[in-house]
Amino acid sequence: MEKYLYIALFAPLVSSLFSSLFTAKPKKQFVGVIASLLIATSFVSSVILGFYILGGGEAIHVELMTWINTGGLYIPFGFVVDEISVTMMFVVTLVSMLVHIYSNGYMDHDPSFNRFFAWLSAFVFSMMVLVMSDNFAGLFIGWEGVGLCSWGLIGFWYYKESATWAANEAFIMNRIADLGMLIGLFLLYWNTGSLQYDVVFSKVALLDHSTLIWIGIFLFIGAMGKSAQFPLHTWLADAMEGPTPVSALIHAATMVTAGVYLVIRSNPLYDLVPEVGIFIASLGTFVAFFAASMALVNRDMKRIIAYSTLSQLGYMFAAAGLGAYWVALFHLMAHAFFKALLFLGAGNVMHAMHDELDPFKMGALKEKMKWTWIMMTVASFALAGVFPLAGFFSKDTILEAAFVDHHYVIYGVLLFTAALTAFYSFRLVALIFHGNDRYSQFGIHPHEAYNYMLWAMAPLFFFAIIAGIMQTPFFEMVEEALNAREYHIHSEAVKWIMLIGTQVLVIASIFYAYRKYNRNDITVPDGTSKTENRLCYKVLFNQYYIPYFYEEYLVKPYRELSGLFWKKFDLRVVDATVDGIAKILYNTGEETRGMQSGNLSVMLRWMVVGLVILLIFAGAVGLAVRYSDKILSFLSALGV
Amino acid sequence: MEIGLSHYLILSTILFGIGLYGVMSRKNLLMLFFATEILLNSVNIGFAAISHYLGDLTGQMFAFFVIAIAASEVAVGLGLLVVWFKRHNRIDLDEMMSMRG
Amino acid sequence: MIQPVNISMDVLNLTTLAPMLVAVVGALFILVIDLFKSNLDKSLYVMISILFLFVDLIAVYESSLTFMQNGTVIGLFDVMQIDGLAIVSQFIIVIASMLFIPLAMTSKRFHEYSYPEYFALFLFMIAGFQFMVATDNLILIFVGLETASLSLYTMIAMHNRAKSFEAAVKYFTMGALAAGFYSFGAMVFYAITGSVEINQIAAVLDANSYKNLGYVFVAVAFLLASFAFKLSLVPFHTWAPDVYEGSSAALAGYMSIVPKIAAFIVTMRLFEFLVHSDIVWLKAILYAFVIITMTISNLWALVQSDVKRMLAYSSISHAGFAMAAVLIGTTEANTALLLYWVMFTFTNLGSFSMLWISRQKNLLPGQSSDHSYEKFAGMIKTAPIPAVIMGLFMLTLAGVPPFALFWGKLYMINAAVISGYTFLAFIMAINSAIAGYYYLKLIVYMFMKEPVDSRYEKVYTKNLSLTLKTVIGFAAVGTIFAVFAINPLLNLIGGFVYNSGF
Amino acid sequence: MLENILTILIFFPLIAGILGFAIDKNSFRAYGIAVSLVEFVLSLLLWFYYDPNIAGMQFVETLPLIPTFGINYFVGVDGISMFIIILAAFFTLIGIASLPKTPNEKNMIITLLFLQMTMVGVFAALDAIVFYIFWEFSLVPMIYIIGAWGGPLRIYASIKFFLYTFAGSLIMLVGMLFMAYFYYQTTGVWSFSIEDWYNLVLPKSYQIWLFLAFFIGFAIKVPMFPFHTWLPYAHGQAPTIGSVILAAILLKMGTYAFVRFSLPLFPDASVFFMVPIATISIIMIVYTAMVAYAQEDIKQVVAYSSISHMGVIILGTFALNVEGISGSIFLMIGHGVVSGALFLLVGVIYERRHTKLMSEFGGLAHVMPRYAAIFGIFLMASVGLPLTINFIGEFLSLLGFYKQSHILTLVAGTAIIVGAIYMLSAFKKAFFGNVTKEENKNLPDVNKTELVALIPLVAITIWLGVYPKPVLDPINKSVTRLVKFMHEKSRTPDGKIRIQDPLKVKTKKVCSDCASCKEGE
Amino acid sequence: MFETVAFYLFAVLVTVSFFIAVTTSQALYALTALASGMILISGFFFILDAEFLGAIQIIVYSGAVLALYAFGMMFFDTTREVKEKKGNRIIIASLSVLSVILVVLIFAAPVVSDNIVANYPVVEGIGNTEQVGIVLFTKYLVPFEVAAVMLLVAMIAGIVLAGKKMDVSLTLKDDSEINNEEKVLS
Repeated sequence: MEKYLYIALFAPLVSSLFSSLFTAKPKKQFVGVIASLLIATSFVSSVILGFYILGGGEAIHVELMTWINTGGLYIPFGFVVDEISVTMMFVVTLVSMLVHIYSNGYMDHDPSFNRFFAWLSAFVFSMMVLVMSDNFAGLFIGWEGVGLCSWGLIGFWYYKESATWAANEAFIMNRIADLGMLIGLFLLYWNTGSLQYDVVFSKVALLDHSTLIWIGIFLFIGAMGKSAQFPLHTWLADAMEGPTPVSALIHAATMVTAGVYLVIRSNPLYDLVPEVGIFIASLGTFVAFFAASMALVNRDMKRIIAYSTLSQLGYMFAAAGLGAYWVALFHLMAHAFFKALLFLGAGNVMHAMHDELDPFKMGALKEKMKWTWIMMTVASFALAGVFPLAGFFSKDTILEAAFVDHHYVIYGVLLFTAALTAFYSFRLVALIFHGNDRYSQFGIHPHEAYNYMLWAMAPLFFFAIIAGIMQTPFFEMVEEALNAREYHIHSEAVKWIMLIGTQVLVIASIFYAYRKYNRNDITVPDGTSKTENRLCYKVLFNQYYIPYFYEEYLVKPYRELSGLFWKKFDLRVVDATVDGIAKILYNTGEETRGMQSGNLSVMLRWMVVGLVILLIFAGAVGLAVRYSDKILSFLSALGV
Repeated sequence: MEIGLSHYLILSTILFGIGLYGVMSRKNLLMLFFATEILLNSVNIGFAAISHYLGDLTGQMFAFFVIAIAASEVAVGLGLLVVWFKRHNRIDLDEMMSMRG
Repeated sequence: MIQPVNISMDVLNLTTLAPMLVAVVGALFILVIDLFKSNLDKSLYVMISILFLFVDLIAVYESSLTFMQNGTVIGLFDVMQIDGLAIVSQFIIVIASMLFIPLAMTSKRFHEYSYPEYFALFLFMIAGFQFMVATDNLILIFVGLETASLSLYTMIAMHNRAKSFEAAVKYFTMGALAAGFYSFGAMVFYAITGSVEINQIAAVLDANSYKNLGYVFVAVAFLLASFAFKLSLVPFHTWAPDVYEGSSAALAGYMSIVPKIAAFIVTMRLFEFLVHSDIVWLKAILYAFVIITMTISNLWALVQSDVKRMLAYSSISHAGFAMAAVLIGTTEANTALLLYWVMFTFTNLGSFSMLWISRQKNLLPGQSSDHSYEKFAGMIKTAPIPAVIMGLFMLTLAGVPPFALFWGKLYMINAAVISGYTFLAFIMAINSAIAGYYYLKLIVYMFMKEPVDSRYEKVYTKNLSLTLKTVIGFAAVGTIFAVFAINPLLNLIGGFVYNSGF
Repeated sequence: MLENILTILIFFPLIAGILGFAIDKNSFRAYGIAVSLVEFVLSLLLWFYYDPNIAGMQFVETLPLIPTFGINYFVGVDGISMFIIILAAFFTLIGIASLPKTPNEKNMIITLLFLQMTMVGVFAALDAIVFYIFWEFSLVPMIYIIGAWGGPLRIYASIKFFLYTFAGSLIMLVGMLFMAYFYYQTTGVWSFSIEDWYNLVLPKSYQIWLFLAFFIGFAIKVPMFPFHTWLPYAHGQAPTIGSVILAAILLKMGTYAFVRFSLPLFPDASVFFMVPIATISIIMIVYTAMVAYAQEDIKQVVAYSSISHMGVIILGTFALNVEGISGSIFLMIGHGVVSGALFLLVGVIYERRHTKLMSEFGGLAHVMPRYAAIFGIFLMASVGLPLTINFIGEFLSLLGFYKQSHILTLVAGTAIIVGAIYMLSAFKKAFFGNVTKEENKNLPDVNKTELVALIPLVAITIWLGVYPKPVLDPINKSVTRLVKFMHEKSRTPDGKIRIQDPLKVKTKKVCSDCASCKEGE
Repeated sequence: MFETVAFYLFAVLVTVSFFIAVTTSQALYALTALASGMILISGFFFILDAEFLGAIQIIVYSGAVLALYAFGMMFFDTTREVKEKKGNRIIIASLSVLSVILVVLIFAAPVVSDNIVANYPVVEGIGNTEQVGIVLFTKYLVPFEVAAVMLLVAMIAGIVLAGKKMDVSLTLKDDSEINNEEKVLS
């Protein structure tokens, strides 16, 4: 089985290196094909491993080689395939494979086609390292690796100012979180003496509680960055500057879930600190609602989906925080399918609309793009959690978990958010595919995407529909690893009320959305309508003014302070002090050189002056002889 | 009042002071050299006196050599003045300021 | 009645006189040759001088052997005192002289070298210095000092141009004042001890336990003033820059070495017992002298625009540095001083020789002095090897290891450190750093600037001859490979100094 | 041959340089490459024959120089110094190999060879005075390189560089003399051998003063805040090769000296000064990173980034445990490679456009994709991305220091944030966006000569990032010995606690929280 | 008593003449005052039983030194007034007075003459000149000879410096010029 592990792990690396050979060359179609094939290999291996684990196989644990070994620190390149990682591997490789295939079409006309695949495969490799590593350091490698690839892919169109800005923002924000993660690692190391999962988790129970809390918090800070939790969330929406397949793969299905993965992976730790768990769940719930609220009014197709991702990540954290790790993981998986599908669909739309992103400028695309319409609609249903699609099973379980654990506030907010989710999802669908055609006034002639792109989306479509039936086998698989349990509401009646109530709420939202946006008189908003001038709308539209706040109160002061440090402090104070000392010395020389007037009389006088000084000093000392003791002690202090 | 060694030494000092004054104030090099002679002579008085009061001849020896040195200095000094004077036609030391700083 | 003087020759130890006599005889010999045949070439006189100095050196060597066997030799009615200090300093004086005399063999003709008397005076001067260091009798010191000084004044003036006359007159006049100081100081010592021999003075003062403290102060003040003049300690230094500028570079280099070592030896003899006598005043005075001299002359050197003047100020600073040894007064310090001076000899020999070979007879257009910094601009482009050698000497002066002077500095600072003079050691270090600037400035001009005027490029080696090349090569080798000479020198000097009781 | 390999390594470039004077200037580059290649191969031999199982000094040579005063030519290497020597040889090689067309090329190469001698000498010297000789002498070729081939302010920069470091090291020299004197007082023998000094246990008050004396010399060389202002000038004015050597090797002299001198000689003082120095390091890290962010000249960005990274190195050094010190030494190597490479890269663009202002560029990724890719790799290495060489050093340094202070490490850890900020923004300004300047439209991409220099650096950056073991193991071994030694030597209770015995720590860690161990402490 | 009177008389006279010598602006007055001061100083020597020294003083100073100076005065044409700036008189005067006062203050204290052994005691009944001669040619033989060398040096210096050869400076001439001249001469 180990060979499958290696294949799964290294096929993407090979793919990336292979593609990078051609980065400077014009487009080569075979690069895309070979890259897709290699990722497919990886996927197949992952599936094989998946079945092996699913079939009750022992976790596979390999150690490739030593990485860092110094002092008490020993970090190998170790990889483990267990229930958690194999789930992630399956999700990652599946989505990656499909996105690779899809990208062959999507990036068709891009001059940097080859480079795209190099980055994309590199991302897959990093992600695989992240999920397969058997220690925190390896996780961190992947963690940073996906950050790097995300940087490269967001800024893929580097000539766009906004893209490079977003790339840097993503990288730097992630770095802030990474610092937290690093501190978490340090804490773990100095308290347990190792960074290996098994060693660490076997010892966490021995640590005192406050240490554990700190570890939990710092690790979660790391997770917050990668999973774009408040207040580090702004990068995710901006990251939509990247090519859409990237958004599908990285910013929906895989990388952003790394934070959730970390929390799930560290479940033995978080089990010990329920306080932190509550905090995580609360933050997740907050973000779920917070992001959904921003999605309500947004006018950028990709950003809406991004906010929805954010919101769903909130759900996952809520679940993980409440100890329902398996639920979180399951939602993670389900979400990956329908969200990737949604993004790829959006990609199709963008292709058709010549990169137009404002859904208000679209409308009535269902005629032109039938399959895309179907798939996006289904994905939206799944996202909204409509029975019997994937989202229903995963999301509903989260709600159940919150309810069962008596976290009614969380439950309530999440429930409300579910309604919001349904609303914004179908607002989007309605605006894009229904109503009047508003695009023709912009001179756009949309067309359906290539067939193979649609075929690439098909498996996701498939999983988005049927993922629900995987719930039971999945539960069985991770039962032991994640200490999973079923959530059973005591009373059958309550259970049904909840189920049906939720469904009704969701469907009501969907209808409301349709009614509101499936109209023929929808125009492109121009900032004059009443709604748009409402405070509430403005706050939401400007993302609660958080980016503005960051720009005004963090970025600008940082820039100004930097300039100040350089121009005013480094040059005017520190350097000037050094130069000043030199200048004082030089000027002293310059001022006193007049002593050497060249006049013999003056020179003779100086000699006499010297003599007189000696004599005066002699006289003074002669008088002071009786105080000689004190003088002696003073001079001895000088080292005489 | 008995004339003691101190009297001589004080006289010597006073004369030395006069010499110092001359050395510092004179601008005419020749007259400046006069002042240096005064310095040496004042010391000679001291030596002779000490020699007398200690009953020791060494002081006289020293004075003797000082006189010899004074004489040699005069020779060299005048020689220098001669070459200087030949070039510049004057012996004012305020003229000698080509090097400074 | 007068008793007939009856003294056996053995007691006289005439050999103690041998080295100086050789020099004097050499001088007379040169004068005699001139009587018989005038207009002989300078090279003859140079070689004769060197030959006599060589014999002189052998004589010193002989006396060093005697010293190693029997310790200090006293001769000629206790006037001559050949101890370790005398021997080491005579070695320095004679060897330095042997190295400096060949600088007369320039390819250009300068006035002083047309006189055989110049070489005679040179040898007389050496004899004078040798007398100075080989005695502890203040009279002989005085006479020797004057012999040497008078020769030196004359030699400066013989360069025969306005500046050299000016230099000679200034030096002479100030020297006369210093002679006055010296004699007054000696007089006061004589008054309180009845002796003019340093040993005796020390003994009497000790026996009286410094009862005449006021007198001692006066004596020390005057003597210190006179030696401070010779050693060019601030504020008695004012002659040095002008005299260095006025005289030929060869002589200026010589002045920075030999007269000072002679003066240092006398100062060491004189102050050794005083420093150890716990007279706080003296220590404080010396401390002040050392620090002020080191520091302020460095600051003046910073602002110079002429290399020779800069070297003059730097020599003052180095003298201050070496003066620290007198203040510290331990065997290590005295050894360090002599070692420092040996190293300094080679370095200054080299740097002044380099100036000497670049000496032009008439000032270049746009120049106000012989060796302004601008003259050396871009030297690496036009005369790379001289530039590298000059740079080497500058680095050495700055105390960059592993070149000669670094070791001197090392031992000097070490001497301060082990005697508890932490602050002094610190000041020494800081001053070395400040000094780095002006040496570096020349390097900057030579290596990093573009030549100002194409006419300059010919001047750097205008004066060069094979002899000068040899001397410079010798200096360069000496400075570079000094590290290998340190250990033997240290043992040698240390032994001599220690066995002389310093 | 092998017994004398260090001597050969030190003096071979010197002799070759002197012989080089006789060689025609048009054929000189080949000679320079050949000599530095031989030197590099010799340094690899050193590595090859280095026994990684021995923690102490190897290839030791002793030759009395001034035995009366205890000064000997005494050289040797251990895991701490060997790799920096190899790095020095390596950088000289690629420096000469990639030298762009330079006026007075011959002088430049000879100077570089001299410089190489001093660099190898510093890291091989085990005698304080020999160390000092090389330390000081290294200034001379460097100021010539800056002053003769530098930018418009070159003379100011070189004088500043020289005087600043010169002043600092003279104070250090006084410290060395005191150290020798204390040794003399204790044993009655003069010795400047560092190994001898190690055996000397000084009272804490002495240690503190001596530590300060050494500190000034080292801190200026590193350069530590607030003594850093010479560095931007030196880098800004120096020609590419000068910056490369300066950043890659010369700065490491200071940090190396901390490990070689300050820590083992003054363990108690090191503990005493740990917090102040860590504070300075943090200022270096954050403050200079911010200053770097404000720069307009891309070379200055790299220059200030050097200071920032040196802060991390210092921090790791003063972690006083094996992890931290190993990390800091590894980071010395890593930073050497990466910053050297970055300066080379800046040089590439300077050669083409004769400007280093970022506002003059923009969109370079378009016209010079390969250049941009390589720059990107080093950029990422510079911000400490895992699997690049810098990460290991930075990670270990911070990890090590975390043991000493949590808060300070948290603040210092912002290095990974602020580093990313200035680096990415610089990269964005120069490489991203559209090509706006006409002059930039037809810039040629990196040529073969430049690739010759850059490709090996890329290889090393990634190789040592992925597989640091061959380097880290010897370092670890020697550092463990060092820390153990410091632990035994420290006399104050604080020192005993702060500097833990590396061999015992492991066992203790297993049960760090059970009651029995806590009682034991 | 005689001694006291003589001392004060001579002291005043010497002081006055030296004072005139350093203050007068007329070179001739200064020279005359100096000469008288020198000769008066020999009076002290006689008072102090140092006849030899007194004689030497008169011979050397008034005979040799002053003659040289007189010659110099004629040569340098000192009738021409040298302007002497008066500006810094106060500084100069105060410096000299200060130094004198300081030294005098100290000298006012009697010398403690313990432990002093006269190395070359004055022997009663032998003339001063003989005594001096004996000491000079035994103990101070070497200084004496060196003094002779010194005088030789001074002589050479005088001859060289005042000689005609100094009139034309080889230092300032180009080498080619010198060579041409030499050819012409030979």
